Amino acid sequence: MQSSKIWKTIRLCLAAGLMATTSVAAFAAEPLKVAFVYLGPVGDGGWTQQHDMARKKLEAALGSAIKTTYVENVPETADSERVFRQLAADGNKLIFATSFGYMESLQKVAKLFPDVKFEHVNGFKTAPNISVYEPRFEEGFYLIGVVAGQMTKSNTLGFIGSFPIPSVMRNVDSMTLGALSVNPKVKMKPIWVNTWYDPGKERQAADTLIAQGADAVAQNTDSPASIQAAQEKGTYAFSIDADMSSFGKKAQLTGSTEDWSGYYIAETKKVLDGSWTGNRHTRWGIKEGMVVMAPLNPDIPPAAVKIFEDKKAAIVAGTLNPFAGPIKDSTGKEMVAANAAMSDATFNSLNWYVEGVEGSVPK
Amino acid sequence: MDHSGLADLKPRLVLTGITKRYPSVVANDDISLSVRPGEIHAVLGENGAGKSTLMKIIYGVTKPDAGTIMWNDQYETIAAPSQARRMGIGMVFQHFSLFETLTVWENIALALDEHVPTAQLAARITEVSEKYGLPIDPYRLVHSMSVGERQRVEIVRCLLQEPKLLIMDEPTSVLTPQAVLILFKTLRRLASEGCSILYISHKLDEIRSLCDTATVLRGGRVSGSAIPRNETNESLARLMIGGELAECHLTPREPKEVRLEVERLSLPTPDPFGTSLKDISLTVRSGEILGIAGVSGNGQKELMAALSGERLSTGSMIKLLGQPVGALDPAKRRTVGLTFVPEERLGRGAVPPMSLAYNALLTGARKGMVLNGLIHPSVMRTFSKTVIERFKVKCGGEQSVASSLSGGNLQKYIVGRETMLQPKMMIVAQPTWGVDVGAAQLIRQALIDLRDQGVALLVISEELDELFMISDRLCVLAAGRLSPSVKPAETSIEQIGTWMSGKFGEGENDASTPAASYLEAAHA
Amino acid sequence: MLRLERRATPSSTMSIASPLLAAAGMLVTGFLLFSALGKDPLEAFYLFFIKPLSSTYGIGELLLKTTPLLLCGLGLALGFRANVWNIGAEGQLTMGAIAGGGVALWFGDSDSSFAMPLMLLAGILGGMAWAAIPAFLRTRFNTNEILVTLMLVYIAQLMLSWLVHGPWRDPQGQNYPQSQGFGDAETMSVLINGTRVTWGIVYAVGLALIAWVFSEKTFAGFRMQVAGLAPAAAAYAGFSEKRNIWIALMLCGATAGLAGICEVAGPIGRLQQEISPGYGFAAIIVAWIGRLHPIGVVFGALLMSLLYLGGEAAQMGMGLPSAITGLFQGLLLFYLLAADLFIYFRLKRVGVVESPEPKPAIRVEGAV
Amino acid sequence: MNPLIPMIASTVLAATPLIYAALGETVVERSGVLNLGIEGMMLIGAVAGFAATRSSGSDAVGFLAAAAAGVALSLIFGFLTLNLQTNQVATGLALTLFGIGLSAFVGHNLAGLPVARLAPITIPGLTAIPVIGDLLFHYDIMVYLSVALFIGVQWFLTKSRAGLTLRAIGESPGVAHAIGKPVLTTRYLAVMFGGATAGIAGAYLSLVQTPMWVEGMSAGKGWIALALVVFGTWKPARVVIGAYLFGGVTQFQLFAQGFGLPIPTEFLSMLPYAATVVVLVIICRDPKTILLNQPASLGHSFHSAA
Repeated sequence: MQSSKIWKTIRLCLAAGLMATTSVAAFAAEPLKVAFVYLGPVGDGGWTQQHDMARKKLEAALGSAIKTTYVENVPETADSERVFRQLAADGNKLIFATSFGYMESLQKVAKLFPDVKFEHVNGFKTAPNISVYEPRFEEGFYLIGVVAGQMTKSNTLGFIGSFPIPSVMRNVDSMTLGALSVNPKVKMKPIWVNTWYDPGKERQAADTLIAQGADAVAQNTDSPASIQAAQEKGTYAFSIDADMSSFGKKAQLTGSTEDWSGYYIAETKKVLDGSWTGNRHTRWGIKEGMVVMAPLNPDIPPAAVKIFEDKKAAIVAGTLNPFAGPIKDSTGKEMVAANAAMSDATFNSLNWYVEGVEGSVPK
Repeated sequence: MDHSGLADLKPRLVLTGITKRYPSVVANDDISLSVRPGEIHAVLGENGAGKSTLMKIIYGVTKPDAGTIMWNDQYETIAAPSQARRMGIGMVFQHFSLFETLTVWENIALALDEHVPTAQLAARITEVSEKYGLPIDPYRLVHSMSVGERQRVEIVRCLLQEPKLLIMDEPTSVLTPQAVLILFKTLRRLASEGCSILYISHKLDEIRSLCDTATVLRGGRVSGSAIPRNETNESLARLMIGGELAECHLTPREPKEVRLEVERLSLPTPDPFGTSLKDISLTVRSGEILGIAGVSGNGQKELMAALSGERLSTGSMIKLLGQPVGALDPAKRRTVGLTFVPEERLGRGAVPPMSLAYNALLTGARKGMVLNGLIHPSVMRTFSKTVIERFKVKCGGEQSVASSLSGGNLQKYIVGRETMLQPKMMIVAQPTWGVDVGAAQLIRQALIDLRDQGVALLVISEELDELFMISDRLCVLAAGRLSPSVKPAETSIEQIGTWMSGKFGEGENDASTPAASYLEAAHA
Repeated sequence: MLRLERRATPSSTMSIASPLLAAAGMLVTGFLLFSALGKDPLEAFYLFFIKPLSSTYGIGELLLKTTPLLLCGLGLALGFRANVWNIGAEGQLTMGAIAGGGVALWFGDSDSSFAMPLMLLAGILGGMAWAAIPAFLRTRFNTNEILVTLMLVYIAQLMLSWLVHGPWRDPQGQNYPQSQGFGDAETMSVLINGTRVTWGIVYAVGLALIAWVFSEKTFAGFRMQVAGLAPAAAAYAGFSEKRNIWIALMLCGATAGLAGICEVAGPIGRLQQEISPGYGFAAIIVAWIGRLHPIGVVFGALLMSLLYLGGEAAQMGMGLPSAITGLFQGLLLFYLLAADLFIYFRLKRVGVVESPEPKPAIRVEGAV
Repeated sequence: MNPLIPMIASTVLAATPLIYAALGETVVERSGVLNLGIEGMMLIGAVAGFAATRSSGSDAVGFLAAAAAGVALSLIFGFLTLNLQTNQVATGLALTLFGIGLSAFVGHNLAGLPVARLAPITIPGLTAIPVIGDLLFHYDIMVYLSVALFIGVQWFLTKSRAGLTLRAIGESPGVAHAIGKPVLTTRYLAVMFGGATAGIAGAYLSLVQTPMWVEGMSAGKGWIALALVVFGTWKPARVVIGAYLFGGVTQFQLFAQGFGLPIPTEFLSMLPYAATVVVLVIICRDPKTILLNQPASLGHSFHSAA
């Protein structure tokens, strides 16, 4: 066909042009180009901001050896594939994809650019040039539960969930388990807002939970709205992703935040010295410094702080696993036997509430 | 009444060299006139002569491109109606300037430049309206009032401001002949109190009966001035149209079979401001013209919609060529043999931004302009060209857009289009509204020609003269009810007037006074 | 002083020139904006308008993004011509994706050759079904379609969210909110090797041609246009208003639904929470830039698509905020609306009329 | 604490921005102009109010800036539709799309920053009354001002002379022009008023409800406000009632979840939108309701020949 001929010609010309530019690039001592793809804006005060802070730390740590780029507001639609591709074509050799929903596009682009290394957060599909990394959020939420369980007066905790997916379900459950470990009377009320980031909705959900008696509310959504709500109502809240105490000094008891810089620096160094490999699944927690507890509120009594610190030390030492049995689900059925740990399969597809959580999981 | 003293008084209003141009037309070209206190001054001219534009300039609605206005010996720039009102100029518009969803007092309050408390205003409205024999209830909603009552509101609104000059723009088109007499009485009383009146009309009888002086406009220019009482209709008409007033004549014919039969049609209106049709019966036969008289707003639109199919009815209340058509939409009724010309030309009878050729397609699709769902442009254009030629439509060819045509030419095109669709039955609403005399004449003749070819015609019109001229039979639509029909020769303006106020069914009136002498008698 | 004067006949020169005028206005504004931000405007323009087109892949991406914009834009343009203000193409797109995606999931990994035609059909029907709701409510209950179509966007998106979180969640997907990936037979084949552009663009361009024939050459298209330009004339001619509303909404439902299934069966390859970055809304601008004319819409869709890609390129290349794309699109529409004025009006110089009298009697004011 | 009280309190909070936006649009539509750009003006108001309050520390400055920003945007709409007589529906849509883009652009560096929430005012003696104090006297000043706005708009439309003129213009601009009413000026003022209230409504989101600036944070509330005007058949009192009902529906879905109703959350989230559709159907079902209440010239351009 005529049109295919034209395409061929165009492709040939372009290929020639590309060859010319890449061959020049190959001989120059170029810094390693590292790209970051963000779901939200860099100033979201939470998830994306933490990644971008780590990116800046990475630049500071490795200096002229690398050059970083970021693209913000990349939707999880067909558009993400083009962004990855464009970044790869632009000569980025290491690309961090910081949202779960990029998984499929990464799979496709990674095949086309075998010499580019991809790092994907929270995903479960790897490849020879894709590795996956994930924080042990459940450790942070378990400790949040420990604080919440001791500080609640109404014995009612709240949780604002984004979507009832396993990685979020783990947080509701581990927080509940943490709270129960110090206060067997607590009940947990979750509300699902079907969004990762909608301060208006999160705020309304927080107000609702507080109105229903929850005086310590944690969240798995990204905005500080619930901390603002708690600050005004005189109840407690916990930050996520970043330290949000500027939104509510009295209200924020602690929080589960991430520091990605350690991982980013380590992985980038591996690429630089050639030791980077794909097909890895890295889970880092408090011990490795990827999960960092936000500063404790000075209003927490010393006795409670002591229990918190002990549990934290046990987690770091590996003697405390939030999901150690026995665990019953909210209907009372035993899901993890005593003295056993939760299986990987259950852990990876967790979709039930532990005992102590009210209501049923939205289907 | 004796107005001989008028000549001694200083003019109240003097216009000199007023000119107003619009993109396609010069509406007023170097017009001058003067009006004295207490004078009833006619501004006479056919449709499109520039009367309304001139009045709007005096009232401050429109700004002239050139010319001066002198009021009580002072040059004035009338920038806005509020200024005109402050100067003492009041205006009653042809198409009322009333807000239907508001009450009478609200409407009047809007036109007042100072704030008057509601109760006080209502009292003044009642007082003034009774003084001049125009009773109205200040708390009524305007949309619940008849057209005649609405005109009273307009007049009372002006009178409340004690005007020195009252402009009346075609005031009688909305009145029954009897109501016209009452209006004239009111106007004469006002004039006797020293108020000047500018009376705009194209009705020669009225002007001869009411006015002291007349300025005649033609094509935007002053074509002459006269003392109407000293003139005849013919002499005034020569000034107005520059020729003889042509008459149409019906040759007597025996109507043949029934084409349209309406039996006891009752139809409530969905429009909260509309008129419901009540128990309407009529028949129209091949080769006859049935005229339906009546003041607009008495159910004309609703009757038109019911007959055309724009509003559907149930049962067999409407039969076209013997076939019940109540449930058929306009397109289907057309295939039975009906065509119709609506009163609203731009926007209903024609699509304003479309070319004349496409406007032929609007109703002429079945004349070979559409084949297998595809438009056949050449057929459409040929059809359109033929209409333009046969009906002498002045335009830039079939590709010119409908909105670029003058009212008269567009009406010729629409009537021509509907005629060329070879109807068995044709309904025409207000065939010559706002149409110049030449076009009106052509259109009336076209309707008569159709009748002579055996088509049945139903003509709804406000113009009594026109209906008397072209109807085989005549009836009146009043408040949604239809009077019995009579032959024009066997009735009188009085009887039709009585009917127009809704009084029919009681004793037949056999007095037959010709239209002109009716007003003459009133004047005497 | 200048004043507006209505033209006797609309200017056909201006109706072609006005989109160009609008684009020029947008460029000038962009130039000022980039300069104000301290960025080199020429580099920004290069990144915005040239770079995305400088590779086969880039052109493929342009066409890929043009597909849903063009499909939705076509449907909207036909509706807007007929005075039917459907602004919920996004919802119809989502429903098309749900219906077509549902069929794909039903086929699973089957390599049946019926799969793709049935998916496309289901997508079209899904969009039509969603558009039928406002059509029914408007014709039966007189309910404003602007608000209803918009509300249905939110409902459709929540419906999709529920499906991928619940019933249609991939059993092997560790409970993540997405469906199974579609099989090979359930994925549209790529049109140009090395790109992602699918047969969807061919359907879209083909539909644009059909839409052009429909709106310009058929009596049905004429009827819809009359209804848009002069509703009373349509009633007078006996063109049913209800039929017109139904046709307008069904056409848009069909094209938007097709856009939805082309998106999920094309570059996405599965159902997931988010499938469109607002194509249905951007298509409103597309329809307008295209002068509500099917062929114009093709160019409108290409331009809008380029603005998206350009915005991305400018972000990657110069660190310009991504919001600039939305800003440009809004500006373009404003400029276009303003430029359209000159189709119907012309500017005329008006001088002050000299009065023969020593005291100026009438002063003519400028444009009111 | 009675669980109803916080529910009512959050209903009031959810309804307040809708009241501002919808009352403004009521005035705009009563003048015969249909401005579909509320969503865009709200977003601009939200970002302007947020930025101004952050830099000045004063909520009053924030709300004034939001009103000014809303007016500025409405002037673009006014110029296009009133002077250039563009299609009002299309221009309104353009305004919304433009507002979304512009606010995101302007607010790019403001996302995620904190601002002190506008505090509820305490009225000595009244706020402390149990139940009634919590129910009626525990809101921020903007809630009370929204009530004042309602009274003002109600008085303006039904009692004032200027309001009569505005209604008359909405009914028939041609007639109003003929008797010398300033059609263009009145409509401009109405459009600007609508812009100001939409701006304030937006600032209420970013300074009170959330309080934070987030791209696209109005999330369809501008469209809901438009629906409320129809729901209220262009009458301020009914518009306000509609806003509270709607606020109640949005709160109900969260409370229902908190009580553990076994309905998928997506379906509860659909409630407000589905309710809007149902309400519109009920109101519009009888065409006479619309014909009698809708300003006759709504959405039509007016061009005086002079």
